[in-house]
Amino acid sequence: MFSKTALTSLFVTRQAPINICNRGIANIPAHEYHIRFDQRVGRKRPAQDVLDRFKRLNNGMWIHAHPGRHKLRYMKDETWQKTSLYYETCTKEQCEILDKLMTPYWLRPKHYPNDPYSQYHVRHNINSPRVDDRGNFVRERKKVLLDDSTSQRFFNDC
Amino acid sequence: MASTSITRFTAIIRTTSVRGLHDRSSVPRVVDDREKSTAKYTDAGYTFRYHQQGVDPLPRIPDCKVPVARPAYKVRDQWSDEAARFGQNDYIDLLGDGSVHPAQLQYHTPTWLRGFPGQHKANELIKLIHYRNLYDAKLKQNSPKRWHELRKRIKYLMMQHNYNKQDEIGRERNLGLWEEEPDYTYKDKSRRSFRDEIH
Amino acid sequence: MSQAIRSAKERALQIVEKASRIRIQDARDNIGARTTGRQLKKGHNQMGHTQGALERAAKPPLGWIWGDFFRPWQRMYPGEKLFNADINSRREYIPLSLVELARLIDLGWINPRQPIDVSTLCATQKFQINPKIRQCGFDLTDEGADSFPYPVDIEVQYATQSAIAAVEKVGGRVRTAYYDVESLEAAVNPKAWFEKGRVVPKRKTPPPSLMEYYMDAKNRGYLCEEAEILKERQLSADVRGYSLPAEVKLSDKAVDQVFHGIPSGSVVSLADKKVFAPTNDLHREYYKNQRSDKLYS
Amino acid sequence: MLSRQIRHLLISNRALSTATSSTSGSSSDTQRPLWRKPESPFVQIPQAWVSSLETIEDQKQGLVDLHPDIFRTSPRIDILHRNLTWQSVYRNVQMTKMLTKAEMPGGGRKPWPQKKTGRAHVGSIRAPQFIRGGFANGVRGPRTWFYMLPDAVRIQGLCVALTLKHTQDDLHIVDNLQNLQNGDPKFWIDLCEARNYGYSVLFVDDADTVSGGLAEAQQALPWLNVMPVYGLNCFSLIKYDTVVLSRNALDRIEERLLGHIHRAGPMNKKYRYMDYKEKILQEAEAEEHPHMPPVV
Repeated sequence: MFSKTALTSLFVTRQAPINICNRGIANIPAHEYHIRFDQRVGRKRPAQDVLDRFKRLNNGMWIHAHPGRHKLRYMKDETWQKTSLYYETCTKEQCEILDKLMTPYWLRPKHYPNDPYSQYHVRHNINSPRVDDRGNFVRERKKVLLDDSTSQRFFNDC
Repeated sequence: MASTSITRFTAIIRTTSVRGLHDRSSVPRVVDDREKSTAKYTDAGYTFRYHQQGVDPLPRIPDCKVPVARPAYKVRDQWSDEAARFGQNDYIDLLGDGSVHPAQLQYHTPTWLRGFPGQHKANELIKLIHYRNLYDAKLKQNSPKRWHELRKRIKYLMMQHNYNKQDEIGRERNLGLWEEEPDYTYKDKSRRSFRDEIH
Repeated sequence: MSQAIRSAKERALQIVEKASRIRIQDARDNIGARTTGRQLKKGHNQMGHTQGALERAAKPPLGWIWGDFFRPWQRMYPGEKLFNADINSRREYIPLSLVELARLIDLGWINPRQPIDVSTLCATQKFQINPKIRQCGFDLTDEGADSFPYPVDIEVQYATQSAIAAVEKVGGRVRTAYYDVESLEAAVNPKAWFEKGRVVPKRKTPPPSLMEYYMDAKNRGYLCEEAEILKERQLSADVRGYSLPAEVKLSDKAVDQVFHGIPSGSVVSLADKKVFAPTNDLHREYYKNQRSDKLYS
Repeated sequence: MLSRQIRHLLISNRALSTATSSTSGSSSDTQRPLWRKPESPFVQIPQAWVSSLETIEDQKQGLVDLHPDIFRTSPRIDILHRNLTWQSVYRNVQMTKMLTKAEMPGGGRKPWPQKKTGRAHVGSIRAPQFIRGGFANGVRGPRTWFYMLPDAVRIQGLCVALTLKHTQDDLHIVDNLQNLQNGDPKFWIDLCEARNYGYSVLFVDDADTVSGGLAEAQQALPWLNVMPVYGLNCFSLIKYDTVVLSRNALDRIEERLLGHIHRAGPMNKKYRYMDYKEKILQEAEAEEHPHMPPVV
């Protein structure tokens, strides 16, 4: 169901499992599940519980943590101890539906210096179209005044 | 020559007959106008009258002298002042000095709707919210009945779009009505209730 | 029709030339420009199995793909604070690679003989910066660092070490400088700012979290002393193995200055092409004092 | 990467060569410097005669070069169609508002008991199935169809319309439109007849106002009209059989359109209501009642 991607550099900063309270979600108000139109401005709101759990990479892929990674760790084997701390990528269908739950702000690629995710914002060897139906790049940043071959030479990000 | 014309004729016959048989199962194809190709004339305005003699009476009660209601005959003058100048200043933001935009020149629209994007989903809701945001104080003060009705309508439409119509899931159209903002605060799921404030 | 080589445009125009006068009713869309999709199966437009399911059965929650309706898939994963929790305090920068900078100079959008800063880059209309959503300026990245030819004097908000080295290798000068929200807004669109008649703001000193960055000579921060920066330049030249040419210094902005040549606190009149400096002592005093950007940490 | 200086050299060379090739037997008007003329050798430079409106007969005064990016573009009828559609639609307003059940007066009482009457189960006399009931899914309130076409499409639409007019010999250039001597309608009818202008003529001038003979003729003849340059649009360009530009108007149109074609910013700049909201509402303040909100 999931394709596992090893985001190895990321789990270094993770908190120790003991510090995390393992309580489930308690009493989130019902409107957070249902309301998509904001009363005040009349626009769609991003789904908050998606933003709590998922992250969108600049190449349009969403990642999430491994569910149950803090449960009964002592019982589980060595490989699981390691891989459960990796982040996992969502499937294509899931990525599409998560994109639909977001506002344009969250779909825009964002650039942060010293971003720990910077290696994962690009993906190579993908055959799907580079542009969406409006001609905007899906996976790569739009370069200023650069033709395609030059941009390939210097950036290598698609 | 003759043979080619004959084949062409048969080809025409065959296409028409096939189309008549099952029209909807064809592969989606590029057509000039889909409605035109699928819509059939179901009513050519002809009533079958096999056993009636003479001419059909006009659609009115016998011996009734009241003329048939129909819109008044109007002659449209193509060169009247408005018609001759139709479309003037539509390109004023490009051809003028850039200080005026055609959205500002929509003097025939209500003031609060001038330049407001008109074609999108949930248009009525967004329009009413815009109206409410502009005139909330005046409405409350001077026409509480209308304020009440507006509130009711907005509430109804909100329910409609949030629960009954599920078409708002999808790419939001950038209508230029809202500033881009994250609109997100992380909620700590380890809290006992969402009401607990953690400082 | 002549046999000379003609473009498709000319051939089309030849047809138009022979045609009768084109009227409003002759204008039509290309055939096939607008085609609507066709419903292939009856069930395709139904959110449930049947119309009844759509009308009265429970509708799935937002974003449901699998899982039950009370715990759909997207709510089965644990929350992760590292993902988006700091979105309201993160600083976003617009990436400006050295290739793009070289390309902008090549094509004449930027004059390399003038100092380059935020307003110069934004005047090319190739970048959009919205200070209100915490976009804090430009990040000079090192793509194309191997072949950057221009000795430019550039001021950015963030720069990688290799990009700094690449510019300094050809005799350029890099400074990283902080712009607070208000002054960045003025720098991004000076025309709108001046037309509103707003006072040219004073650049505030960076917030505590960024102070370290801009005080570091390694980053060529604008708050360091020149001697330290000179030392660092030499150091990076030695480490990376290039000889250091003479530095171009086209102009120097004050630490609190937004625009080159316009002192903060003044008002600019575009109609008269004049800059009005404040005469009131209170104003002058206000714009003389250094203030810190307390809005963000 | 072509440096700017080299490109300038190329442009000047090309301009010189074309000028030398086309100087044969025309007045000095021909050598009009065209800004950013395309460098392709296959581009034809369109030309037009300049005449005067003082006499009935068409007396040519010289030739003038037109910019090929504007007067010799590919005749994209579909883009023209988009422009015409936009022009006819975007200003539409529908003021009808069908009241819903909630907005009709009364109807709060249950008209008859739920059961045992043999009648339908109804809760309100304003329910939509009643005559004189409210409307479900009716036309709601002032509705607009406002949208803006992207700038690129509108600019190209103008260029296409001008190109069509020029290729079909319906675009004429005159030296002057202001303060013409003769304002007699008969004179203008004869003039249009003699010059084969067709059924309707649109004069375009640079200035905001027109005075003299043309103003009088415009008053008298409904099919003869004058427009300033900023009023020019696709619909009028196509609606009128003939378009007559003055030299100043020609210069101004080329200046504006080329300025937009070569502008720095994005061509598909989004129209945002936010940007104009303040200005529009400020302008509308005078029309508003001080206390009452407008009727919806």
